[in-house]
Amino acid sequence: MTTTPPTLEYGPDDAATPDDESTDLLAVENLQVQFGTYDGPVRAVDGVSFSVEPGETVGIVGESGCGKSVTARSIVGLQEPGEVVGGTVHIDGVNVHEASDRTRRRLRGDTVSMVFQDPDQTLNPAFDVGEQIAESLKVHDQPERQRLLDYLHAPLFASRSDWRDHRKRAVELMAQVGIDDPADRVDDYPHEFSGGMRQRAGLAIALASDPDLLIADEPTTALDTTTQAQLLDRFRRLTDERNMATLLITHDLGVVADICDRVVVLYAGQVMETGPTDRVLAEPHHPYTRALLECRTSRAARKQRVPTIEGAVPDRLGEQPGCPFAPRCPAAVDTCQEGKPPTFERDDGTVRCREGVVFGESDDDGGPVLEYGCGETQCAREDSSTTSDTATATARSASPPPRPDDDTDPLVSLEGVSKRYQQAGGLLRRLLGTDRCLQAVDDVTLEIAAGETLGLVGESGSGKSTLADLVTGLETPTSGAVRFDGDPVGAAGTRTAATLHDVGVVFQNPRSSLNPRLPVAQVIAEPLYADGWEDQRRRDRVGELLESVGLSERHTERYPHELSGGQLQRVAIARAIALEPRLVVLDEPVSALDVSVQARVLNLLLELQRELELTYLLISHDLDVVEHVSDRVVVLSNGEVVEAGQTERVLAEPSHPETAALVEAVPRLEHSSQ
Amino acid sequence: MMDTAPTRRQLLTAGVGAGIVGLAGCAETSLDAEADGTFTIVPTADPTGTGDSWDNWGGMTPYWTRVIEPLVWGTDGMQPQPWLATDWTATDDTTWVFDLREGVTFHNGDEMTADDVVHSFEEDILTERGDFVHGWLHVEPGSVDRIDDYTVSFETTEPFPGFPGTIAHNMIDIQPAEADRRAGEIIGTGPFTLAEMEQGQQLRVERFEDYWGGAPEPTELTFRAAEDATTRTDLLVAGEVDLIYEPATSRIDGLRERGDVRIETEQSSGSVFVSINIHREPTDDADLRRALNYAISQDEIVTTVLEGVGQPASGPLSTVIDWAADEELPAYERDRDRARDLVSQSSYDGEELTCLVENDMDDGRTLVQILQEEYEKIGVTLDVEVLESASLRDRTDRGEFHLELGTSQSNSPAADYIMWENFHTMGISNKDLYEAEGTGLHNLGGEVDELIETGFQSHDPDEKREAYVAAQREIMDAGVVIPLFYREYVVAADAELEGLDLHPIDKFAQWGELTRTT
Amino acid sequence: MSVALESIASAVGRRYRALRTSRTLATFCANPLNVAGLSIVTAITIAAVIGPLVAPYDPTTQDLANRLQGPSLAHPFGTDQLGRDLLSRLLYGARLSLGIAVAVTTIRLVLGTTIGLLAGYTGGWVDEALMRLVDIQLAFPGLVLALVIAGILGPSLRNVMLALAVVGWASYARLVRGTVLATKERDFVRAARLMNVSRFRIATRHLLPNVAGPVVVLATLNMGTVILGTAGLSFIGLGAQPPTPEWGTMLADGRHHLRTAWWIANVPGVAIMCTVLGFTLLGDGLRDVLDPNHETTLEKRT
Amino acid sequence: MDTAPYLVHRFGTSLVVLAGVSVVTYGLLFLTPGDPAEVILSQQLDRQPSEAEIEAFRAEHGMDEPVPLQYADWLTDVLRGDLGTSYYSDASISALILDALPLTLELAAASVVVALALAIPTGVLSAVHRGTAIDRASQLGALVGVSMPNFWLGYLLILVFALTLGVFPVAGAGSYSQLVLPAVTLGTGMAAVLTRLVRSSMLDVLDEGYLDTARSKGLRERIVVYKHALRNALVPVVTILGVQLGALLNGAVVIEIVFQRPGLGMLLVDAVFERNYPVVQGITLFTAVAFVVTNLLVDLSYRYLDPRVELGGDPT
Repeated sequence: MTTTPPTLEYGPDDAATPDDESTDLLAVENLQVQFGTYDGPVRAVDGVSFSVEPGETVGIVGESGCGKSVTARSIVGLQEPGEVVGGTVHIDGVNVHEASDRTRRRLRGDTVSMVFQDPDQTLNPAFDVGEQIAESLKVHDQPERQRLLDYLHAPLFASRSDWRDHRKRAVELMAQVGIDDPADRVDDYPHEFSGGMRQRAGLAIALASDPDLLIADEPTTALDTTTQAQLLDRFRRLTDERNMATLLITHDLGVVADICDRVVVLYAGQVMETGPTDRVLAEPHHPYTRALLECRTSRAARKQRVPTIEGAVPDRLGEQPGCPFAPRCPAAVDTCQEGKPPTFERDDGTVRCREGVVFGESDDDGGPVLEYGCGETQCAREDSSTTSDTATATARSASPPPRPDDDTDPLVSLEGVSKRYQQAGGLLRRLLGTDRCLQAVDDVTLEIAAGETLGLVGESGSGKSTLADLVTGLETPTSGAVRFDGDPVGAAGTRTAATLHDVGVVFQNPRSSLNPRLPVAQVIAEPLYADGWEDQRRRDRVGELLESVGLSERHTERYPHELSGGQLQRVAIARAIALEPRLVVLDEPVSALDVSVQARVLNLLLELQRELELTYLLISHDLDVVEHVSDRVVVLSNGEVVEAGQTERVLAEPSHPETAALVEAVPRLEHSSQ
Repeated sequence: MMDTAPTRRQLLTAGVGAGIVGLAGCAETSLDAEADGTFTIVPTADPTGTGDSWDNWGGMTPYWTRVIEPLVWGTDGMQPQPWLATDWTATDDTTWVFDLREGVTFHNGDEMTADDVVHSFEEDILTERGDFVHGWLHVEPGSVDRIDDYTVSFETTEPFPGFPGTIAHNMIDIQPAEADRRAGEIIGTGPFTLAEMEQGQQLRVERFEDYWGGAPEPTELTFRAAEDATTRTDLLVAGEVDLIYEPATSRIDGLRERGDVRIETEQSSGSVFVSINIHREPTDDADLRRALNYAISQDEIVTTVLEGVGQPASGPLSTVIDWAADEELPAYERDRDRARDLVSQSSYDGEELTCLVENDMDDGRTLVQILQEEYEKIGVTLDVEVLESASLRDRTDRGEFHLELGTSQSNSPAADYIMWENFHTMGISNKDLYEAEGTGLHNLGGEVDELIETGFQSHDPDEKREAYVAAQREIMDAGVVIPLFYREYVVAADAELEGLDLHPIDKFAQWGELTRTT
Repeated sequence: MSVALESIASAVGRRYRALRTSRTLATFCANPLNVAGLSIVTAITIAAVIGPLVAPYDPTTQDLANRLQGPSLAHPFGTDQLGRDLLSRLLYGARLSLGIAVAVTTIRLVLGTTIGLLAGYTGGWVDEALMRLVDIQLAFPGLVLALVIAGILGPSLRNVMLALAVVGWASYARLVRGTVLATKERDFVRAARLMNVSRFRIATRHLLPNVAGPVVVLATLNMGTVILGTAGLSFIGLGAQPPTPEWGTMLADGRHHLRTAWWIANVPGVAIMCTVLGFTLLGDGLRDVLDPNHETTLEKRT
Repeated sequence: MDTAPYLVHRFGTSLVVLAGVSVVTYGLLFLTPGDPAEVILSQQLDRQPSEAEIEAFRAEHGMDEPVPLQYADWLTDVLRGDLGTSYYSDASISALILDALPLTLELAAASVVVALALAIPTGVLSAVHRGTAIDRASQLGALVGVSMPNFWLGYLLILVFALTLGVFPVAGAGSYSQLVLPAVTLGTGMAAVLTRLVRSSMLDVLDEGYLDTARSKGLRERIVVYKHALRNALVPVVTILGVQLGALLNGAVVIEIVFQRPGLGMLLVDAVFERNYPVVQGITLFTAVAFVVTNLLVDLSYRYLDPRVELGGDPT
């Protein structure tokens, strides 16, 4: 870290802190943050303590809504919309929340920097990238002299020369974070950058102040896997070079495994377990940590149920006794329900659970899984929404799925299908012929056999979704033919009711795929109505469907905005199978969902396939998901099929570099644990 | 008879925006004195022109500004008065000889001679202003001749005793050949010379040292545009101007109470009355028309909404016109019972009568609503239509109305044409419909036509008066009009102002004596 | 169109149920201004409905003896230049002014929504054509065009309403089209297409309800502007014919008495101001809860 | 995408719109109750014209031709910049408009200045203090401004500032002091709209992530708000100014009458009342064209105001 500024500069309000903390660059002590809501304050962060030493990389993991981000933001003093109600955060010995704005600015200016999650949000669209990095540099150089007019570049008031060489240094930084020919890109505006580039620029801004501590809040979540890999790599290097401490917030254990020295597992605003990454991932002490690890499809056998954590992260409304995880915990006993669970210091970290779990069975590996078997049914009682899948699951998990025998003719076949898009534009431009085309799908030929699951993978923009739209008939191919049972079909508008019934669709984002103005029952009934079913019959069918996707009657009159993401996706699935289609197109069905919820929805899909002998076309960027559920895989790149074949084969020994890259990019626990 | 005639719009309401007048308002701020000799005056109409070509001197209205002058002026008694012409005689029925004043210099320094007069009439007045002038002056182009440098003769198309009084009009001005009225190059003989104009805003004139009547007192006059009475009043109260015509009725009391404002009232040549379409059901019934007359109390109107400004009228013509009848006319005191009886006798059975009023007639909306209320009380329903002049005229031209509330005002001493145009079958109001459908609007025809012709053509004042009075009596007996009041107009000015010389024709005001005390 | 209206209505109805069940009501009431708006509008509406019943005097009966009387027990708001009771005129005027606003807004709304829906849903040439039409209407400054139209047709309330209606529909068309285009691309509509749902049903059941929110908001805000527009035209002299107690006309007539009898102008003035204010506040409030752009408030699951 | 095709398209559509505008403007004439020829003629002759005269007039003005042809003639004149001449004076309408224009522009410009000066600080303030008393107060203030019929506001201002305090002139045009009251009257109305806009777009922006980025750099809140937030919040504001031109013209009509400013508005109102159709058409056309053109310019300036804007987007 850079020279510690004399305490004087921090002003009187920042009492110099005891020596024992001085080794820690960041020390979070019993931090408590609350959100005000209609039903009173929600304890988003509920007594979190951990520390980061100079140079080390610490990961914070947990499902969304666990208070990861809030914790991170509170550290740099960005509390909106929450409010710190207790505990302390010391950075470099300075108490952040008692410090004056001036001091806090100074801290941000040269001690701690932050990288944010959403690449569309990190950069100000109104200023070119160079400017935004230069600003950061300028603040770092003169934290005290910030004159508005100067920063507005008001003529006469702005010190042009300053800005000029700040800009020069910005170019260097951009080079360091891996932006190609930065000299040209420095004048670009954020919208001219790709997501990955923006995150890089964000990183550059963060590094500009040459911080001792870098806080990264899900920096790669929004990027597709290959870009993610590159960026993470860049992270690792830069932090090593500068011996910079890093606090990495993520929900992806893979990422943690990749780059973190230590990990802090957060649940419902509380620290469940801390420890060295390798140990925690290898032999987690805390049931929650285990559960998290178990949920990962990559761990489960293909086509088999994935163990799940039932229920959802609770809202921490008001005082609730006991361990927050208890309701979902397989290892829970009555005592978990009352009193705060103790936190045990182990040689390499801490665990917050009842003694038995921490020092008991945890060592034998078979234990946990078995626990889940029964744990499951326990939880099932609490959440009716899962009765069906758990029940059926245990019943069916044995029987392997029907493998398509190759001589049966395919359900769907695409023959040299291409799709070109006209760029948006008015008539006149069309007349002038000045419009330009975008080759979305290029001469694709493939078949989907009845009963199989075809996985469609590829980076974003590779044409996955367009291909799906072509199959469903939302788009018509510019050339080539789409055949259903051998007969060519056109756009949805031109298809027969029968053909339309044969295809069901589940979209990526359940919120946008369900009409917010219709209650659940009507949403599901819509296709039935369109098919002319009369009232009573509709109602019965809706009942069945709700049941089979594991939603209870009480949901029928709810409006979409009153349901959780997982429940919504179930509704969407129910609608998709309402008319007993043969093919269901699943467009990123789980990518909008949380890990644990993801697992549950995948389980549901697998069961439905068995029960209804459905054929799936699964589009996903998540190889783990694809690997888990699909029989065959097709890899798309720039609208072309670059590789196709049996899932195991393709993912195990990819023949095409594109595929290899995809596979390579996926962060896996195994890397580190091996 | 006249073949073409001036129109109601041009003549009857030539005083643009001339409305009913009221008395004083109230005010807080004091008037601040200006440099001596310069005054700011706000007339009722935009001094830089109404946009109409016929009374627009290249952006200056001929009225008020005293830049240009006619041959004849008018006395306060509405008699022709020597001006640029010193004397005139009718050498025969249709020939008039005018002796010009000697030593009159134009603003360009040249002296005025007969040539200029001939030029003005032949090249401008009779040719440039539109055909209606011929009918109005009863003079055709080519009938104005120079006899010698200071004598000019006019040949009228028919015997026209009213000629001198008729040409005593601001618009019948004398300018030399060099002048170009339309281009705004105005070379008059008046006491003031045109200095500058800002269209729609103001117009500045300066003292003309060589004025034949002797240089005026004021060195400079500014005429500002403010056609809204309230705005005019505010301008005076705020001390931005020295003199305004016709402050808002509602403000007059307030102005009266102020020490720093003086109020002058002058009976005007105008009057306000409702003229009835006597050729349309059911107002073709004299009983109904009389009933309508009996329903109104002129006194009440004057004392209430007019704040006492104006005289209750019993006839259609302002009494400043010497042959206008008043006492001689039947008095319709308000008598609702009688009115009701008359209504029930009449052919009226509850249908709506349409009453038109022009939208920019000051207090027009108020007056018409009073009528409405009064007629309600005698069981006659009035449907009021406030229209802009165009639609209004469109309706009257077609005779599609029963009542019309309007003002009549003469801008020249000879007011004969008011009788003619309104009540003679060949008058502009009636001619078209008469020729088209044998009807008209307000023309009783027969005897009345004859009386009007006699009055119009007689040289003998007594004979003339007798005929006109008789005609007016007939008109009132038949209830062709409902007279409301003889107009008075108010001028409010900075109390320091002296030497106001107002005239029954408000546009004849002279500013020559205008000074400030102290 | 009736179907469309119906489904707007039903949509609003459903929203209302949603209001009760969700936190929307709370959201609405959270802002005192919204509540204020609602109360003002309610008050005005009540006045419009029962006004004539409770009005102490006939709005047109004159009493020249008592003209220009200041506020008193007999005449809470004083009397005008013809001695008419201002309170009574105000109460009768409420019905009139509100009526005008409602009528004009309805015409605009129906016209605009139909066109917008048509354009947005059919797309292609139809869309282009209709949108040009919209552009053309929007190319004229509203009041200016209204003034010209009303002026040419001649002064009367009917013509004023006509003129105002003619110049106001385009904004609805644009709004609706925009929302439709946005909604059309949302997955639930694409899903509906795949479910073989008829175009008409998609338009009325899936698009309209989602359009309804913003439209209702715009309409509410529009009420105010229409009232102001009427006042403006009345001032210019195209408004109601006497003795109609229309607020704009009353205000315009009263201006000459501003110095001597302030109440004649200011009473209707304040009335107009409050009404417009009320509708605007209400509109803002509704926007908070009805406009999908603010859907967040709906989806908030604390 | 590249700008050229967009420009072509944008200009194309603008032309279509202008064509439509001209049709509408010409069509206004046919709204007149009765036969236009007769109406016009009776205006010029100032009396009921005879059938013969009407026929003659029709022939003279090609009114006996089918309407499309008449329109074509009119349009060709207009395109030659000849809007015709007034019925009552022989002044050319273009001249009339050009005389009146400066006063109206002056008023419009001044009003915009007033509006922005009021709107931006208030809007930012109430956005930053969202939900607080300050916010509510400024919102309410803004609304009151827009809820008052502006002629009433005008007269009240005259009453207070011209008559009671005597600080500004009552009416008239020319001097700057005479511009103040009208500009304030017109400006407050517009300010209300803008304040609300600034506030809401400011609120949107304040939630944006990049402000946190800015803060985490260690920037002062002032700079975060007035540089990073405001810059983005102003985009919709500036672009709305084009649309507001319409509102300004609307207001001008009334305000010019109140304050005796012989601008376009007054000219129009007089013309309407005088049934001076060529003038009415001229002004209507002029304002519409001006409006279209301004909005075109505003559209084109998007790119510079907001780099994100892809000019390719469907312009409607």
